[in-house]
Amino acid sequence: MARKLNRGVAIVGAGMSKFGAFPDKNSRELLVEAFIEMMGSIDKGIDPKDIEAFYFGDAAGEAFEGQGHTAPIMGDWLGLLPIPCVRVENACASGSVAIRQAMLSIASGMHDIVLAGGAEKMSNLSTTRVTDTLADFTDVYSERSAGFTFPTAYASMATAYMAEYGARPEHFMMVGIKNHRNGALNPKAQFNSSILDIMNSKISKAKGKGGAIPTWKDEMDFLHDEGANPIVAWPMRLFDCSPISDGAACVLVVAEELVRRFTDSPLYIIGSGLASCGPLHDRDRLTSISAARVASQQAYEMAGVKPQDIQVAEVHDCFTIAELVAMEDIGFYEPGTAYKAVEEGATALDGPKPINPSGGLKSKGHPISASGAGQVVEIWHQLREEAGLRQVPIKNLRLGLTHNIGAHGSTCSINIFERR
Amino acid sequence: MARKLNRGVAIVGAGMSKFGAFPDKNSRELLVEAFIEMMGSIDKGIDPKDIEAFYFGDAAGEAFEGQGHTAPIMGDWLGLLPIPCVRVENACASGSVAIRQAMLSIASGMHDIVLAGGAEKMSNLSTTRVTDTLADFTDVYSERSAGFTFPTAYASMATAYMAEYGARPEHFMMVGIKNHRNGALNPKAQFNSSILDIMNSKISKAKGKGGAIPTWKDEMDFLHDEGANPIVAWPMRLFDCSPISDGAACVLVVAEELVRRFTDSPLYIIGSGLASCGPLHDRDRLTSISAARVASQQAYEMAGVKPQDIQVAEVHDCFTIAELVAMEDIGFYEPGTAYKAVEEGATALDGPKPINPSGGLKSKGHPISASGAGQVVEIWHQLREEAGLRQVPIKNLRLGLTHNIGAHGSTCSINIFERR
Amino acid sequence: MDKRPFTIASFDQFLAEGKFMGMKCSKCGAFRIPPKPMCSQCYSTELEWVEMTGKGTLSAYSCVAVGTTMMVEEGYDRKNLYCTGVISLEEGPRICAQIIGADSNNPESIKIGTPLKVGFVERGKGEERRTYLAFNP
Amino acid sequence: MDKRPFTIASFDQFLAEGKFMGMKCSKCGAFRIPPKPMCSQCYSTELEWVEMTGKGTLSAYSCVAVGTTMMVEEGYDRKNLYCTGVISLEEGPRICAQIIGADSNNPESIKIGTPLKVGFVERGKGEERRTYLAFNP
Ligand SMILES: [Zn+2]
Ligand SMILES: [Zn+2]
Repeated sequence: MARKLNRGVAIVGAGMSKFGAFPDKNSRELLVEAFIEMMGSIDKGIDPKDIEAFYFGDAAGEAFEGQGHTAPIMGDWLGLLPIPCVRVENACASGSVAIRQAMLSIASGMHDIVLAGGAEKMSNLSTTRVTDTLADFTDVYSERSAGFTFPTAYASMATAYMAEYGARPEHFMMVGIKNHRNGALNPKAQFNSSILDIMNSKISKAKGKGGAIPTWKDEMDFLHDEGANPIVAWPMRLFDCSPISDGAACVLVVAEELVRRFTDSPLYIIGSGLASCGPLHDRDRLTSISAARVASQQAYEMAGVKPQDIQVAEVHDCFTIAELVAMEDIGFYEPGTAYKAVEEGATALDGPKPINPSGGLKSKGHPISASGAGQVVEIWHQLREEAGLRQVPIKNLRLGLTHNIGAHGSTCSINIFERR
Repeated sequence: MARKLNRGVAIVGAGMSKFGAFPDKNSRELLVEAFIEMMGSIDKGIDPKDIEAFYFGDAAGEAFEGQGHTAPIMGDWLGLLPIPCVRVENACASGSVAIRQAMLSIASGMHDIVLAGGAEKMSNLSTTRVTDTLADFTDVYSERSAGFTFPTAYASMATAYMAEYGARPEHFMMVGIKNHRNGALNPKAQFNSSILDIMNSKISKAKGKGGAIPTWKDEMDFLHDEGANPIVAWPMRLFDCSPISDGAACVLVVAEELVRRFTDSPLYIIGSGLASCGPLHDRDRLTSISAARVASQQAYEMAGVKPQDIQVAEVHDCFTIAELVAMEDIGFYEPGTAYKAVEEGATALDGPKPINPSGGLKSKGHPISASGAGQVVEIWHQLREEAGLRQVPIKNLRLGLTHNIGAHGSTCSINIFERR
Repeated sequence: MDKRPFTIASFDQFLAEGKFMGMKCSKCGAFRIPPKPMCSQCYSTELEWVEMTGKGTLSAYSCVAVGTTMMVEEGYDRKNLYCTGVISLEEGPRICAQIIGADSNNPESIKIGTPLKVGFVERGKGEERRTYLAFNP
Repeated sequence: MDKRPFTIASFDQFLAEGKFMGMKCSKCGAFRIPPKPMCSQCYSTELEWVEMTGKGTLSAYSCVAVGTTMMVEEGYDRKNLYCTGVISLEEGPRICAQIIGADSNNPESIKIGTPLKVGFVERGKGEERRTYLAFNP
């Protein structure tokens, strides 16, 4: 049954920090950067004292920075006290789940103007400790005890996907190549360069040093080189994995009656879905995330649109396999066919179904709690046709979608936006 | 300005596990216990498949059990998948903030029937690691770096309170004595015995062993003995502090149109307030928590009632000083007078303003994320006059309040309930 | 019939005794591994312990070069990968477990559909040492 | 005028140099200690570093027997309590800090209102060793 909210809700401002590794900045300071950009993005301005509540997505502030109870602390740094500051934790979906709670709090009549976003500061920890922290999001008594890391869970889906549909590791690599190409056009991206650029820069460096010069023929050849692109959890290699990142993103969500006070080019949240599933072994299929199918179904029904109506999407490509699974789960492609679409270039920036124009988590970076909000920031720019070099070349842009996954699919949060 | 929700919301079921230290049970298993009791409390029954969403309060699952992203995992254990499962983290206020999000999600029109609650499993860790975990909720860059623990923050308020109002450590002890007396009547309480009982049992044990027999004259004498009641963070001693606990609690929240399908004796949430404040040094006063004053103001305005109308309250007595500050912040007593009210017995079970009939966090136990939901479970029993030996002897019971604090006041969540 | 509570603690205790026990709902027949104190299918608390045959097939896997601290401490690293995955059990349910005795350094040699048999593996140091579920080809 | 960014990293760097620096908003005059990159009063980013006199009085305190790991590693325990609290600075703002040189094992001897002067304390082992703010009677 399609749900209708008691009040319409729209986004009237969006901002993000640069994503990357910033040793001298903590998550509070990154969130202030995102907040300042968000404030500047509100066409007709706002007095921040009018913000009535703050939903803050934070997956693991305790582990990364030794700081729990982060919502009021962030509220303090943003000058928002004493308003309600609520922390939401749904692993890597925390940012978009925060935006959903903002939407619900407005539709309820409790608030009219609500800030939502996320921030994460991951680069302080060693890779092993980051691996442990992310592994905490899998089920400690079945998956973690089996030695699962985060990449392992997706890598397992990848082997099942290859066996079931005949995809090869090269198809995963193509996703990475595409997303790096997009990220090369995004100044906020952690990897602001294509894989070809990275390869060539390594060749230049080797020449500069006067040592052995690598003989990679092309990007694919580079990605097949265990030295350049080592296995993390086979078949996922380094360039199949999103990086360890610091960053923050936030949006301002308001009630429909107030929208025009802030902008004439808002993004209405016309559909929203949220669903859960159990550990990998308890799922109906190993090549699809049921939470994503359920959540997208909810969102499409609420919005009254179909997958083919969506013009641009940001999907959760924490690993390259994840983007393929996402494209199928949200109904853009039939099960087992997404890898062919990528091979054909259908999801490139200038393809018929552009996916992750921002560069995705793979290239833009994946400060886990910020990522879901960062996806919405990208859709904000794309639908308002303010995305610069990476603007998708589609006429009459109106509908965008974000697909944000928590952990390895235990949560999926889908939002559909319409520019009006 | 008083807020009105777009739809009324009521509680139609409530349950909790026993609180205590349970080495062989994890938080999932404790939540199942609470859930089963909650289901049994719904007068006309329910099919759990009708539950549409789950808000789970969890302050520190990562630290206590190595498990993050706990909401969908709990949803799995409760048989609720694939519904939306959202984790809320506002330190020790997580449980009541979860209930508030359930209320908002229903008022928004998104859901009709929502489960909310919390669970924590703290007793696995050493006292030092529990101290560290709780200290993570204070501001890491100002309070934690100054060596603040959780008790330290409240102990600092206590020294300011003593200096400003002339209270003595004995007044804090009286709060503990009162709450242990109530807890002795609560079979779910971790300390199901009065301080006098505890003292006498220690005397009996000493007699049994044939060693030196303690010569405590009365409870007060016992509490003044550094051996029996050692300093934790002066002036807070062991019996001023809530214990390290395991436990879970949950409630079922439904839209007003559906209430009679479940019970003829529901608790309407007629007022709700939530507010934040900064670290201790940035607050306007050191003897009061501004977030609690703001949140209770919001809740009273929304409910259209005054502090003197509230007949029974559960307040956040993580430390004995906290109960005194709470009583003043929610307007039951003028600043600097709550300790006199306790001295006069005004807040005892049979007093004019019974506070913490359950035994409070001090005696019932404080599994941090479950505590806020546990307070609501107590108000459910009290207002429905099902509280057994600890039923407050007030005629025409109708209005109850819960006051739930996150960390040392950075969050305060107030809810006002009316039995109709 | 074993009367232990349907908890993770019991499941781990069984593993330590070399037994792979599943929880089966007496009402609807659903399996849950690891166990839950209430059937997540039909909400019944009439449950029973069933000793699993331990036979199954490999449904998904990965060979891991960058492991968690627990696995790193067991000696696994970029030169010595470990294999873990999802096993479909003869009785119907699936479970995650480490696959011992697979050629983990040659991931492409491992085939989905391979028959597996339950085994057990000990990991952890000192007091933390415990028995974990594992499978062998 | 010092041009360092208004971050915790800068504040800590100053502490390591033996300087107690406050962030002051050039627009509204509000102090924030530790610093924030935006004034939480008026949202201005025109900020300045001000070296604090370091004079203040004790507004709240506790003597701690059960400390965090950091303090336990410094040798504090049930027999050797440490004092920490809230100091009201001469310039107006307050701050939390350890109180060094107070008679921590006799908590009742410590008086609210006692004048204090800034000091610094080093804590932590090896690479973790850092300078923290502290005050002395
Ligand atoms: Zn069943
Ligand atoms: Zn200012």
